[in-house]
Amino acid sequence: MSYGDPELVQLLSPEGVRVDHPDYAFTGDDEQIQGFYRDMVLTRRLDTEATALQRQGQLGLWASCLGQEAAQIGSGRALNGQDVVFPTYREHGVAWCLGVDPLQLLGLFRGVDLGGWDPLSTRFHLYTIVIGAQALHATGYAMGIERDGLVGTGDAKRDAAVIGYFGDGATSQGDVNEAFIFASSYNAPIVFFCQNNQWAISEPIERQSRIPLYRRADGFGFPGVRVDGNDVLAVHAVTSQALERARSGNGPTFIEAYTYRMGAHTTSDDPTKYRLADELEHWRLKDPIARVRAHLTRSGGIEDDFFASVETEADDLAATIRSGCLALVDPSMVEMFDQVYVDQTPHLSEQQRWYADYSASFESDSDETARSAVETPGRQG
Amino acid sequence: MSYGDPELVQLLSPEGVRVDHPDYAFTGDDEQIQGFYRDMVLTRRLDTEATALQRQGQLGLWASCLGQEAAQIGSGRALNGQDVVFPTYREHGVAWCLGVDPLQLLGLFRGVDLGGWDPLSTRFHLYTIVIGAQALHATGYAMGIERDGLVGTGDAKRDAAVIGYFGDGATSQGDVNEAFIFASSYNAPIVFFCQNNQWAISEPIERQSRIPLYRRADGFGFPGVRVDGNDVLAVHAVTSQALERARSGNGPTFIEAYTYRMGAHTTSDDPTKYRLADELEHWRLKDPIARVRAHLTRSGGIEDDFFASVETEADDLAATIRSGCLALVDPSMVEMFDQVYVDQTPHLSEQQRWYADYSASFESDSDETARSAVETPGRQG
Amino acid sequence: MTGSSASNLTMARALNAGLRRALEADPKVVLAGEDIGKLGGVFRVTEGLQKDFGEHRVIDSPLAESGIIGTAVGMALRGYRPVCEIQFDGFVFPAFDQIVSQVAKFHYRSAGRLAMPIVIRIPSGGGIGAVEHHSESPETYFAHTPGLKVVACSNPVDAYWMIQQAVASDDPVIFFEPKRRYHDKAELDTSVPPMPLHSARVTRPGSDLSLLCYGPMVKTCLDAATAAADEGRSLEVIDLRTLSPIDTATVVTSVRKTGHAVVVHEAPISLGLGSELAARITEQCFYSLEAPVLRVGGFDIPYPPSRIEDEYLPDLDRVLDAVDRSLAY
Amino acid sequence: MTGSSASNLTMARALNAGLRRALEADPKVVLAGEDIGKLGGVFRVTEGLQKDFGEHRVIDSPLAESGIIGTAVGMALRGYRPVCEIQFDGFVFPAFDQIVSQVAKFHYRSAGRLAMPIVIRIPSGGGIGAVEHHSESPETYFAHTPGLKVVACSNPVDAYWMIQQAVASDDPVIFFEPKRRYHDKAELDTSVPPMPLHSARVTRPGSDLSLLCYGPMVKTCLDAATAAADEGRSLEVIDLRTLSPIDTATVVTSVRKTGHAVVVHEAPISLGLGSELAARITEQCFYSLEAPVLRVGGFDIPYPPSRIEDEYLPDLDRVLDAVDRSLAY
Ligand SMILES: Cc1ncc(C[n+]2csc(CCOP(=O)(O)OP(=O)(O)O)c2C)c(N)n1
Ligand SMILES: Cc1ncc(C[n+]2csc(CCOP(=O)(O)OP(=O)(O)O)c2C)c(N)n1
Ligand SMILES: [Mg+2]
Ligand SMILES: [Mg+2]
Repeated sequence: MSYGDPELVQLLSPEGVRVDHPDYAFTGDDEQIQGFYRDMVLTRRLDTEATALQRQGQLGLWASCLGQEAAQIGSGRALNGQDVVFPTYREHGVAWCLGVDPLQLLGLFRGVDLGGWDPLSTRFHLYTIVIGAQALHATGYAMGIERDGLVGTGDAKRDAAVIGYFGDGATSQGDVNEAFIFASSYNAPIVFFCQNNQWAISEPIERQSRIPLYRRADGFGFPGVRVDGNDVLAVHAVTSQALERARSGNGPTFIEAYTYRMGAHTTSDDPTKYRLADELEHWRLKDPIARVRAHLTRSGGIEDDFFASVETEADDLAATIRSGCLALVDPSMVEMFDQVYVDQTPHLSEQQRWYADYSASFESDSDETARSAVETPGRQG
Repeated sequence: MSYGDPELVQLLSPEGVRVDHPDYAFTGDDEQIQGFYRDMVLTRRLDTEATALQRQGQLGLWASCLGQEAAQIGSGRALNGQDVVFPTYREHGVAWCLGVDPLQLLGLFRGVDLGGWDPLSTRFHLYTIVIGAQALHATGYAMGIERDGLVGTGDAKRDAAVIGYFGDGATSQGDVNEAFIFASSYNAPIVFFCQNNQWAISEPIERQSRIPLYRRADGFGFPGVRVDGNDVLAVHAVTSQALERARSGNGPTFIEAYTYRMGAHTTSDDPTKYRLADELEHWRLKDPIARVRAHLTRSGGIEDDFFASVETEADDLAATIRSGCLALVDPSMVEMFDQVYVDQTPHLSEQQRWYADYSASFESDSDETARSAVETPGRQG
Repeated sequence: MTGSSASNLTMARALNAGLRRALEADPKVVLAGEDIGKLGGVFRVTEGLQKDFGEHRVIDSPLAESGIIGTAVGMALRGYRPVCEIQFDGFVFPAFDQIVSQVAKFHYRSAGRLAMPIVIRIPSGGGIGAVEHHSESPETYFAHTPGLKVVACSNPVDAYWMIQQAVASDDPVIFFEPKRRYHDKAELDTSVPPMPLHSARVTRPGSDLSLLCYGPMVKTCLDAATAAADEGRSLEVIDLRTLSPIDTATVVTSVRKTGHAVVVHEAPISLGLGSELAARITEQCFYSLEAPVLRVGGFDIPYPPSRIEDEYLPDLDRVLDAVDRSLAY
Repeated sequence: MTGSSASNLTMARALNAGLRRALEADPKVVLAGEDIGKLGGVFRVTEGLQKDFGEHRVIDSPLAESGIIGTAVGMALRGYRPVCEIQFDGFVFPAFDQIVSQVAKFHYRSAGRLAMPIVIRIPSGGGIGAVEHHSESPETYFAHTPGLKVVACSNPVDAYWMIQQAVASDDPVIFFEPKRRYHDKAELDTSVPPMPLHSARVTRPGSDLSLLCYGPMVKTCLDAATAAADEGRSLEVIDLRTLSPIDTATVVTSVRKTGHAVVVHEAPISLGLGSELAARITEQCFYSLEAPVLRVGGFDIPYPPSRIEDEYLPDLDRVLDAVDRSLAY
């Protein structure tokens, strides 16, 4: 699917030129576009910094969103104050839009917790690693909104929608297809936002679908649209319209954001095994940040130091992330027992007590130190 | 969706009048139509008889195919000598076409086995009760055919395809949708044959899809077609074409046979709880057998005693089924232990020995009869 | 259903009444499942509830178990308390991923921020002459999964209360209903307060041996105890009621007293609940045990064709055989 | 890889070599899974196999585990012998229905007519600092399911042979690979014939106590036995290797000799393999046991964040603590 494809909604060309589309328009002003630019730059810096921290052994893993910033910021900034997000593990840019502390994203990948932010106050739900599972959660949540009577009231401060993110690979999972069915059957206020970054680890999109993904929605009876996922204006316009459709009671929309995973799948992956450098080069020309910068530069009207100030902000963010990551506190094993149930069970209390006593015995009694310390030094730390 | 719908392929009207269709034609002769008639009448008799046997307590359950005879015979008779069938639990007419002994179908519902026929020699695989599971088996089998090089050879004696049956309700299962994805991704030689009988137990088709089901296939990149499922000629024509497409290497087709479940879901069900008698009346006018009979009568050229001879055959079949059912032999519990693994485990052999000894103790020792015989008379028999 | 009115109810009706109470008590309670609306469920447990509480609260679902549980997770996150029906035991497996990786873990993953007040009702077990996949006893799969609670009712009175307690639980509860006991009747006096959900009950006191059971096997074990009494043996029958957490204290007290224990369930013996009970009992009653804990269960083979299910399932004779063996040690 | 050539291999390479042999030996063997082709699997166990055997035999699948297993069932029915890779333990659950209701039951349902020669490879267990769902030990779910066979390798030599034996098995085999041992090395001498697949091995003989373990815990237990030897205690370490069927005879012989048993696994304790072993050992060694069978396992909580996984997982100290407790009885 090449650019210039009539099937692809685009409002800002790779060269930074605004183009028209019969059905979609970006109605914001340049200030908003500057905001998108800032969001994307900061997201990218967060991502770069996290990747570096993983290399330094400070994170167990990192899933980079490099190249997908426009898809994430364009959609994240289309959400209103009642909308709710169900992400995969890669939506760092969307998390950013919802005000999730980047350090909390790092916490998960460092292994100090399984998701440290508050999904209720941020309206950004936990990262979901089991591919596709969150599509059903998002749908159920949207069914709840509808049951709450918060769809189609006409009051913009009340109507709400859900956006559920997933990748191209995820579209093959039963759960995602069942989510389409439930959403369609109950006409749930939901936007399915698929970032087609062309790859599911090493598997190309062709393994999952032999037709453009956005057409999957046809089969389930709701609209599908393909948007240039590297065009923040188009993504914003398309997502805004889909969310509005959902909020006003017209049901689900499927958005395929056509983009590219510029990095490895995660820091554990080695994409040179399965894809060609050419492809990367090709997509580098479509960089989502460069095109906005080109547009802003060309259109003028921005403060002189705008780009520089965003750079400074990014440097500060990077510094905060670096120091903050190292300061993240390991959880307490003893306390984990308290988080399994709302109502603790006697059985777990007993295991907890046993473990507390057992581990205390190593600390209190200097004679009886861990025997493993002798055998496998360093593993206890 | 009413009849006369341009989306619906029909070649024989409910009144028994042959009609043309731009894309499909029935190319057989009246002899073949007489064969279909006979198949449908015998299938219906088998079905009626089984239902009666269930009422008499001879079967634990029966899933009637009443009203779906054309969908089953039309498709079953389109199969060639290499094609293979993966059914649900309701394809008694297809089983008939593949030469499965009706008594073996009854065996399953009586509870003497879990499928007594040989799926290899009949090319009719076991009934599958877990909704949708067999769609993946069918797809995998088709992938195997393709790996065997038996697709697109041009040799009609070698090329093969698979037909996988399921209901309208099943289209909501993840497995069925995953089957679409695998079949499409590997271009497997398969026909997905969905009998949309309007109901999944008490749930109307609208709960599963808000658009005509055949359009589901669009989203997965292969053709979908809706055929009048009560028109045996149209079903035969559409299925033949889809099978030929599969065999010649052009991949999957989805067929929605638009029909109606004239009976209860199973003998355990009470459809008066959830559907109106009107609906049944409406569909009775579209009876698949009546319309073929009308056509044959009108077109003439059949032997005088044709209808009578089919009736006689049906009576004979019914008698065979009645006596055969009562003669079905209960399985041996001791032998069940041998059928769990190809290579028996010591653990199971031991359980088997224990059970053999234990149960023998009741038979051999007249003093020590089962204590339960006193407590719960009759349950041991 | 208020005050001290007593009535004679089948288990199916008792569950229906309990669900009705739960729907009345909290507008956030919703039911979801296949055929639970107009039809009232294939066992009629939800009969009349959609009519009275509407389609928004008693939801007929598309035919997809993972979808039922996965959307229930989402509804729970929105503040609802979904009660999902799985039509038959054998059909819970398509939803297994959502149950073990999502329902069971959400509270923990969110460091305690989010709750998952979901009930998953599963008619289970055999004995009704059904076809394949309709007679399974999958409790081990859930009881082995941290984060879930698992209970099984054995009689109408418990059914009435336990379903309400399960709905009120802020933790997810897998709720097993012994389908072959749906039509058993009992007198329900709602003025008698229920036991806590996660407690076992000494249903019949005895001194010679502890018979541990739950769900459909409670009746079987009570019958066995009656028969044994004729032979001069005093069996203590414990209805476990809660399979996760297990009420180990009640079990241990009994076995310390009797010195003999037999566990009875329909599920396959290997890694059935009996294995965990045997392990725990042996750990905690080592010096009291006069015989190893014996297990009576389904054999380690898939459920057989229904004509011989009575041979597969533990019955009074198999229970008494194990009792004999234990006491002969 | 023929004759008596010996080489020093990691477990990942040994599995790769074993799979290669299996592909060479039988043209009906096919591999299927996510990323197993060009990438060679996320652990590189299938590296180079697609290049050498082609896309028709080493199949990169769409991202759908139920689809992978469900289509493997169909291919098996067509005469193939599929070897499926599940990328990580936590991702086997979407395929659970196909595994327990189809793979496990086909032979039985068909009254023995059809075979299901499928291997399902699952890299499992923790200890590699991974994120959620990447460190599970789901063996109970499978070992409780009649119709499946379940094995776990613990070292490269076993891995090499066991995978070939599993592929040659006409019964379905769930094949657990301890992912944190993928890089452990050992000398493989292919002239030394392997043990049968379904036998346990006395890896280290001893007289005071039987340590029962499998997969990743074998190394831990061997280390514990070494440490215990310094304290004058002789522990017999048994690598179970086969979890279903369990090689009860080897276990019972050992415990009758030592009178003490400790079972060690990463999976949660409740209804872990330890419960079944404890139950069986107590049944069969009642008069030899000097202490109850003790269990060391993961706690009954979901797997914790990786920074504290070492506290969750059984280690040498936890094993020795249980050994102390057992011997103190
Ligand atoms: C059920 C399940 N199976 C397998 C995996 C392993 N896995 C993690 S990410 C991934 C690829 C996902 O691809 P896609 O949906 O395109 O998302 P992307 O990573 O490209 O953003 C796989 C196979 C998983 N996390 N969950
Ligand atoms: C996984 C699963 N869930 C639920 C059931 C119970 N059940 C049996 S048939 C049926 C309805 C099937 O409807 P449909 O697919 O339309 O086929 P039909 O019975 O109408 O031929 C249901 C829900 C089942 N067998 N399997
Ligand atoms: Mg992707
Ligand atoms: Mg139907």
